[in-house]
Amino acid sequence: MSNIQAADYITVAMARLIQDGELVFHGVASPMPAIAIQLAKKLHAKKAVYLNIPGGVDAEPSSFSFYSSADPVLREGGVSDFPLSDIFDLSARGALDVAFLSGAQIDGYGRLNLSAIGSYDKPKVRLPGGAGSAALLPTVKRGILWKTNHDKRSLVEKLDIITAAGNTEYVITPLGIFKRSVKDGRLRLFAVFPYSSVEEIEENTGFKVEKHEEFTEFPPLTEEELQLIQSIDQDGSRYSEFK
Amino acid sequence: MSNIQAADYITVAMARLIQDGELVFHGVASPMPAIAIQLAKKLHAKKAVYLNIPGGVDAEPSSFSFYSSADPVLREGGVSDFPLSDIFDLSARGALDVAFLSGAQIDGYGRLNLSAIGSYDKPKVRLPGGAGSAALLPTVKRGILWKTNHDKRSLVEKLDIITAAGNTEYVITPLGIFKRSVKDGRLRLFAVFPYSSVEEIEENTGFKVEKHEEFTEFPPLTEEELQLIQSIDQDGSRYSEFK
Amino acid sequence: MSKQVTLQEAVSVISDGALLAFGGNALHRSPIAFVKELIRQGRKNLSVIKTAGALDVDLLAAAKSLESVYGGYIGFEMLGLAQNYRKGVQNQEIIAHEHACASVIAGLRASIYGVSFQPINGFQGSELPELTGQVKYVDCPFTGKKTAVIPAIRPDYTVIHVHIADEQGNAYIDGAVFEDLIMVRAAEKVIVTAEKIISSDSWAVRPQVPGFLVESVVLAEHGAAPGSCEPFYSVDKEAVVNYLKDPESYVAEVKEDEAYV
Amino acid sequence: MSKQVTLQEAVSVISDGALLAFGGNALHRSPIAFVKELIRQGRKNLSVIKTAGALDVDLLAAAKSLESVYGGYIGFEMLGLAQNYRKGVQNQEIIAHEHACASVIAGLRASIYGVSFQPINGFQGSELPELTGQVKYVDCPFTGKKTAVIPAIRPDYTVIHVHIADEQGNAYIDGAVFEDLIMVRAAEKVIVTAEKIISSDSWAVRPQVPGFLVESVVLAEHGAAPGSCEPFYSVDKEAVVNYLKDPESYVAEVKEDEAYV
Repeated sequence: MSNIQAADYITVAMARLIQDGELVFHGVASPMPAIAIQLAKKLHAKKAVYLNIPGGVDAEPSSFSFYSSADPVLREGGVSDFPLSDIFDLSARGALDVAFLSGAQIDGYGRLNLSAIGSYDKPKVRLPGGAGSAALLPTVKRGILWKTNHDKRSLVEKLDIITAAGNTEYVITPLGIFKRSVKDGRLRLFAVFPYSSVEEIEENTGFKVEKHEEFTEFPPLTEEELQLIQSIDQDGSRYSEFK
Repeated sequence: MSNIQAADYITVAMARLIQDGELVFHGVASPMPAIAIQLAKKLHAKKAVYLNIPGGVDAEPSSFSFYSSADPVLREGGVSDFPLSDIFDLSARGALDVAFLSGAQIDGYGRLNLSAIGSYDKPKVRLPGGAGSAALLPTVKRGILWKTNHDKRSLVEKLDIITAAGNTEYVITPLGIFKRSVKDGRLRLFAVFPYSSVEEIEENTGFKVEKHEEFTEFPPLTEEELQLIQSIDQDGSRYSEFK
Repeated sequence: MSKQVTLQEAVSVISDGALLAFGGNALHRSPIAFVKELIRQGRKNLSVIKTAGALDVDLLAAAKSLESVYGGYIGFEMLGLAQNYRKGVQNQEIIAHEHACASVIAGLRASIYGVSFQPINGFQGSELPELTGQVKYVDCPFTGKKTAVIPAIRPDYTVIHVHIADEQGNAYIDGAVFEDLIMVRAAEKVIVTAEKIISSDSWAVRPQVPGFLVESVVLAEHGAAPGSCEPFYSVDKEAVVNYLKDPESYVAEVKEDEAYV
Repeated sequence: MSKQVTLQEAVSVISDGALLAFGGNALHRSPIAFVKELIRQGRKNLSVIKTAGALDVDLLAAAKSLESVYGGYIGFEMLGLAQNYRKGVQNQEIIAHEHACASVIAGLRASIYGVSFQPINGFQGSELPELTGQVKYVDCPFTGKKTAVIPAIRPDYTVIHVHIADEQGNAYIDGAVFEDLIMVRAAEKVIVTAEKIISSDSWAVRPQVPGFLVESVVLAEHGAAPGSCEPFYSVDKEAVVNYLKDPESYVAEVKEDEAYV
């Protein structure tokens, strides 16, 4: 698998998970969610509402930054404003449908760590911090997490610090998609990208991999999806998280 | 004393109490404070900041309503906005200098009743309610109260209901001005309008009238004040509280 | 996909007993057309949230549609008391949940923030907390300070009247916003009545209310009259004074009117 | 009566150990000119409040001017970690008071509202409350519900960079306001740096910040660079990458620069 292929799969997988009419938010450092929301709005989720840090509502940006997902360009084409503080409030009162979030570590319950590797007070690595996730993940209806790498250091049995927990529904990685089970709240394997395998995922996951009861074949990216994604993100901002 | 004379005296007395640079607010049903603030800003308090319900900052209205002090005309001439919710917050954090407030009844501690005559649950007369006063009076630096009548039913020893209490500094009536004493928090007579007398005030006040340690002669209205007040309020909105 | 409906349709979703917040302040930019249609449709036992109310609240009182009011001030300012509201409270037909205007805002904020209470700095020395039950106290866990708190106030519907809206619910207020934007965020659902409805792609100004918060939009020209919707129109003082003189006749006329479609 | 001062004068009022909130978000519209002048003047032991910080916070860390940070995210997004901040925390020279961005806002709101704490719906299942001490719990007196609360966060100064200001402190932000208006209201005092300063009687737009909240105004063209101040200028990516490669040289250059007057 190339990074390019992974980025496209992750982005399309994100888009396919957005349902029509949903209120959808992404925060900082989220190039793939930003593209995915535009893609979903051009396909099956035309009435989804796009919310972001600069506060534009339903922006249709002409381009996407390679270094920031808080860029004011993300207000382009929007008619009205809904600033970040309002988005947090929306989630807190149970009215935000989807938040795209990530973590340095994600555990088998879909909890995340963006605080530190090691201990909080004497960290081996101080991480940037969970941004809005400690407030959003427990209150948003559907948390969709992603990782740009799929390995045992990132997908762990035990987090060094639990920065945020709550309503994680999916975790998308370069290899496939986990979905949380309603039964016990554990992540289970929901789909495998065509270029990967259950075995590869098992080998590279720090928590026990079991198949989700809804395990499904992930349909290959369609021509339409690939063309649209390319026209939305002509410069390739969706690849910018991959070094 | 005519009502016209009383309204002019009350308005000028209010204006004289505003200090330069202060942040000054009035709410609903406050024609005299609205004019007084304009007057003060043309005389000794050019840097006072005028705040009101429609949210205009430092408006210079071309006219004043006879029936409302929440009229959007009170934004005229202002450069920026500071809505009512912001004004309450300003007071709550100790940064509002002056609020003009009134009550159906005012007691000897400068507390007010705008809730009901009789009991709260079974009122003889349901009054409009204290508007912002229960939140403003304890938090504003200087509460300036006024009454359009001066009688024993309005200035009482005991309120039927204590709607609001706190930082009342002055109470202005058609007959003169009370100021609260730092010693015991009681209202004491601070000034008598030239057309009235200490005796008239004593006879018409429901609580015991004593002279304030700063008791002072109230200087007659000046030509300048009268001319300015007339040019600010050509239609006579300041008389509209007098029936 | 248009959210535009008639006034009758918009009002038809309001149940008897609903808790409604009305935008505007005093006689200004209140959703009077909406209130009149509530009366025409015979809605009962409504509760109203308002910082400073006037004709909106008193009309519902006069029409016997009002059960309770969460408000800081209900009156006609220099024009006098809200006589129908006043009588209703005195006759114990209407409950006055008296608030400071600031505490109405605090309760709405709790609703916005998804919490059940909001601290407020106020009410020291006031008897309203014990008389109304709308204010309680908690000790701040950081400072130990005893702090007044207001329960969340969550309107079933917030109804605001604006200058311009589009079919998607985006709404623009020209000038004084009063407490409208707070009420919009605090509500379960939002209905917008508007003087003008324009196409969504023809905005020349930035609407303050994003359409996704709004359930339905109604074209209601002169929808705040006889109150003001400045700069489009001022208070019709004569009509308000006539109402105050003879509210029964005014309500009877409201009931006979055809709502605009 | 003008509030306009030079950048040096504006920064000179900031004490060592001050608690500062910076407007903007990530690499956008942060008061970088102000931060650079703080470094030139050798300010020490500063604490910074920010929802999502980047160059502003990391520069102060690189210059050893930083004592602690109240923030939700400190990093350069797709460009990588904030290395100087990170090392400072790892070496226990800087305290990370980690917040959710939403809880920074909650703490600022408590300050705005004149109360010592703010309830928030969040942090369920997170270890941050016990690790940071920035979140405690109270029982709601109306519902009995255990509720997370955040202590008031009151900046000594909020510093924002805007597009246009006037000498009286009225300030206009073109486009994304981020958390600036909340930070302005929450602060003890406010300093505005601006791309342009215009005459108070020549406003063609409505400034969001009323001048009476502002202590001083500074003309600072390109005052957010190398971050963005859209639509005036975008992020100077090369300059940011150069900073990340060699922050020591960058800080040395800052110290050698003459501040603009």
